[in-house]
Amino acid sequence: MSLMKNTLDILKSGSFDVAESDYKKCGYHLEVKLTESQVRDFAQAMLDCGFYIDFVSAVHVTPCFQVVYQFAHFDEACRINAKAMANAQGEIPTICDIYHGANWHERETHDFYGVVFTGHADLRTLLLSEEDADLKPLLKHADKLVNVETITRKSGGDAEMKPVKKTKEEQTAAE
Amino acid sequence: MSTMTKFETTDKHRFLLNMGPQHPATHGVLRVILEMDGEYAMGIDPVLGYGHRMQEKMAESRTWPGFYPNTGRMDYVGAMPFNHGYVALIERMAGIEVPERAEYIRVITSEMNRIASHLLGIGAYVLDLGAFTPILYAFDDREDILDALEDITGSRLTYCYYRVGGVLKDIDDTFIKRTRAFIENFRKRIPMYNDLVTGNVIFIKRTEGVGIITADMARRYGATGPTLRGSGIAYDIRKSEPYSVYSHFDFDIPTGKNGDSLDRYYVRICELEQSLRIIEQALDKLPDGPVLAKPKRAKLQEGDCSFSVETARGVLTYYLVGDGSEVPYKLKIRVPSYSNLSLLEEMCTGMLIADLVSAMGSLDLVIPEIDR
Amino acid sequence: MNATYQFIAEALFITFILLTLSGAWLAVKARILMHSVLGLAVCLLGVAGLYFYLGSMFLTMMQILIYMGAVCIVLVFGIMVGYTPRESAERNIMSRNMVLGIAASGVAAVLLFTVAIGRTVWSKAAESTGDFSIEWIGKSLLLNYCLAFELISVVLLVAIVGSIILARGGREEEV
Amino acid sequence: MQQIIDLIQTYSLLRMLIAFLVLIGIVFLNAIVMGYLERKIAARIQRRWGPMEIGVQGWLQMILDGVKMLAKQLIVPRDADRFLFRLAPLLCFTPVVMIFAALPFSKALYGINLHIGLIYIIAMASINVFAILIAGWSSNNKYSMFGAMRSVAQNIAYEIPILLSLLSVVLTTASFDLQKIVEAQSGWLWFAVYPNLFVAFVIYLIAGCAETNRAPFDLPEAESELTAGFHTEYSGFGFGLFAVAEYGNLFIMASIASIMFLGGWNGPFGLASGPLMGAFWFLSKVFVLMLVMIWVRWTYPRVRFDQLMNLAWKYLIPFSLVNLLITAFLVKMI
Repeated sequence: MSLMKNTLDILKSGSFDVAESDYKKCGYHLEVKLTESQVRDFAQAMLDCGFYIDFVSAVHVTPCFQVVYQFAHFDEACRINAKAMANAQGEIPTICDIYHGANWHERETHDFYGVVFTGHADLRTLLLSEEDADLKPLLKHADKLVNVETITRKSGGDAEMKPVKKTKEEQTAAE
Repeated sequence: MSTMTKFETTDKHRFLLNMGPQHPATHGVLRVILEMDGEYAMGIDPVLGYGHRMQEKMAESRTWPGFYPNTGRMDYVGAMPFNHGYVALIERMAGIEVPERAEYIRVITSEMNRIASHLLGIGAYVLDLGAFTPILYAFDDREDILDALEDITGSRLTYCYYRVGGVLKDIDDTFIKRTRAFIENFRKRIPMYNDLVTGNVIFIKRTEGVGIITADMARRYGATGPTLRGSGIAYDIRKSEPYSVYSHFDFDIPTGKNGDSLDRYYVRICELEQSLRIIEQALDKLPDGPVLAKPKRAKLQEGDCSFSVETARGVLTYYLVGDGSEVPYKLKIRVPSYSNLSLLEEMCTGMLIADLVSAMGSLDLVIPEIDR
Repeated sequence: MNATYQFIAEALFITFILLTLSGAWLAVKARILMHSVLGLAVCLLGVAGLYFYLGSMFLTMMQILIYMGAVCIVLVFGIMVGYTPRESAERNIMSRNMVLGIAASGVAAVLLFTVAIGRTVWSKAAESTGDFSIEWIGKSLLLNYCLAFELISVVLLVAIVGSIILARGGREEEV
Repeated sequence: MQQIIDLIQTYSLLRMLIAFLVLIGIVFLNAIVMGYLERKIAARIQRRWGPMEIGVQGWLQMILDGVKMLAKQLIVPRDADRFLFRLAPLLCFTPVVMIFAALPFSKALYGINLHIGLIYIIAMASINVFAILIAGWSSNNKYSMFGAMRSVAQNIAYEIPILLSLLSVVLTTASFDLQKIVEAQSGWLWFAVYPNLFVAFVIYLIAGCAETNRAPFDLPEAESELTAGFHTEYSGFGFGLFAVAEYGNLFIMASIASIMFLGGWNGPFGLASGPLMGAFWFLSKVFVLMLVMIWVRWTYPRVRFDQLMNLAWKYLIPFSLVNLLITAFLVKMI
């Protein structure tokens, strides 16, 4: 686990908000919380440590989009999950010139959510067709939209299954 | 899918060539816009989305068990690991223990599916290079696997066999006998593939040194699977983040040296043997017991969770965000071919179109998986 | 019966003449370069027919093999490489070149008629001195007419070298 | 003029017409037989059955396919050069029929005997390239254009070793007359048993494979790169004629090989070769050669274009030139 410790140190010295997390429960080893301005520095640090990019995506919450980056390493088991909040206009700096693979992921995120990756040279639609460019299919409906706190893992929260009482309303809602 | 291309050609020596969406070498509805200078592809712009179904939206609009069938319909060639990733993700999120026999069955079926997928990939690749015969030999072997899997899962291609807490149905003696017979038979066939294809002078001339991927490129683009291992990096989720019961088995990660098409092809051939080894060990050690934990309807807890599995084409990551209800708040599906294909531009710029076909085929793309 | 054969032979002759002339006309008048070359091919085919009419099967075949099978194809190839499919030559009917061309050919025609044709003493063709078999042609080319034969090959060599230089010039210009 | 009159007097117009129709029939028959054989053999190589439904072992399949093709429309793309687009298949097909006229099936069974039969065949075969070019260009499709251009480059390159290797036989027999060449091999001594001519034979076979655009040299129609090359846009009988002409060219290639190197209609071991037996021997040699080419096609991957050109210019042409010189030397010496 030397690699993980190493990375942890490097990230801490770079003044990133990084914490170890329970791999058994959430599937990644390190969790990083970024501010909008830190994204590019963080990506550069990741590349310097030899991580590869797994994906870039976004979650639609209030107040704005939470953009998720995941990195992993070829040599050892070390998966890093980073989250950054986009600014109020839904903008966040691109990392596609650092990690070229992020290009398509960012285009896809732009397709689905409308997150604008500033500095991205080519934000044409990728998966959606051109006439659907304004569709933004993954944006949540107002009554489903939740605050970012709701989807944040509670520290020490139990991982047990909560039994569900089947109520009529819920069933219809699910359908 | 963007109908506009990024190329604004003014050079009169260059012209645009539409490769696809109905082109034999793109294996489905992928379109690649090429800016050609004679037979050289000087600019490459893949256009995706012809088979786009918005799987992630579907995941957000139904309760989590409702998404089972969709998982098998992304990569229709190697659907089992896609099932596996999804059920394992829910299990991880909800903390469900899976009976050991079920895990063994998952490994057996996943590996068989991987062999089937590799066979198709190898066959189709050699077909891209103009040899028609090997794909039919590969289909011959693949048929045995599909028949065996059909008996226990009920489907031949888009499986929906795994359940949260285990598998749908226990395997029987017929299946075990069949699988063992297949292993014995298939061991004898692998040298035949090597004789027919790997040793062929024309094949080597067409693949050696074509489409080289360096470790640095793989890192920047997130290339995984045989595409990565051809470059000499022994990275396999089954070893590095062992899920299910993969840690119980003894197998190697074959790697290439140069990262060219030949290496990627040969890594797949070697992985056939490794998968056979895993299946053999799993059949030997197969424990008794139930195959499905008592099913419960469960709410997904708040917070995020990710799960990565090794599919036939590379790392598949499901990333799920729950908001405490039964419906996933967000499900991101990171598919391997997506990242592998994004390499194409850097890998193939300035290549002959024949080499482009060779390099693209060696990525072993499944387009519906990319489009999701 | 013999008259019928005579008629057929003459009809063939007329056909070949027509082929030659119409091919030549097409070669000059066609707006698309490709059609010009095809016209040239038709014209050359007509010439081959005339050789056939004159009784030399060998020359006929050589005409087809060399002029249609090689020269025309190289021309077509050059056009395909150099022009986009539908590009047609621009024409300016009364350009200066046209005027000059007409003037030059007029002068040439007048000279030809007054000087060359007018002064020639016409006499009956001499009896053929050989049997015109392939052996005879081959021997005369390599013995009696050796110099002419070799000079032709020098001309071809010059043509090849010239085309190579032209092709190289085109490439460098591009870079 | 006298030549034409002589020609008509010798053969008579009606006979010429009938012969021409028969030849067209033979070309189509050849395509049907070869198409069936190719599908059946390919199927056997690939562990499957091939056509089985129509007729015993599916032998009627190709005839029905032909009927289907006849019934289908030749779709002309909107921006194609309509006249040339329709002309190209005919231009591809006609030389094949004309060449068939000059092939000596046996001592007495041939369409027309020319004293320069070999030159005639080569000249006619060169028109084939022209047809492919026109087809590729007039389709107004980039893939077709690619196919056509590749085809030209390939044919120009491979015609040279073909001519050079055939020339060594011509040097040996001092004749372009196919009948005389066959007669020179009567009895045992087929030309392929002489070492120098055997080399020429091998070179001819390789180059012939490329000249007829067969795998592993089927670059003009490489389906994984160029969809279908020069005939991408053709449908119906336009496509059918191309297919028929392809098999016709294959037959011509194999028959020239058997005439020039394998003794044509001479039977092996000095066996009888009358008009009918001769045709039998000739056809069996031709079909054996064609089966070999089918076998190769379904075994090997396709080479890349620059490799193909390298093979021609760097290996086949020098080898055949040297071989020709050696042959010339030997002919002078002996």
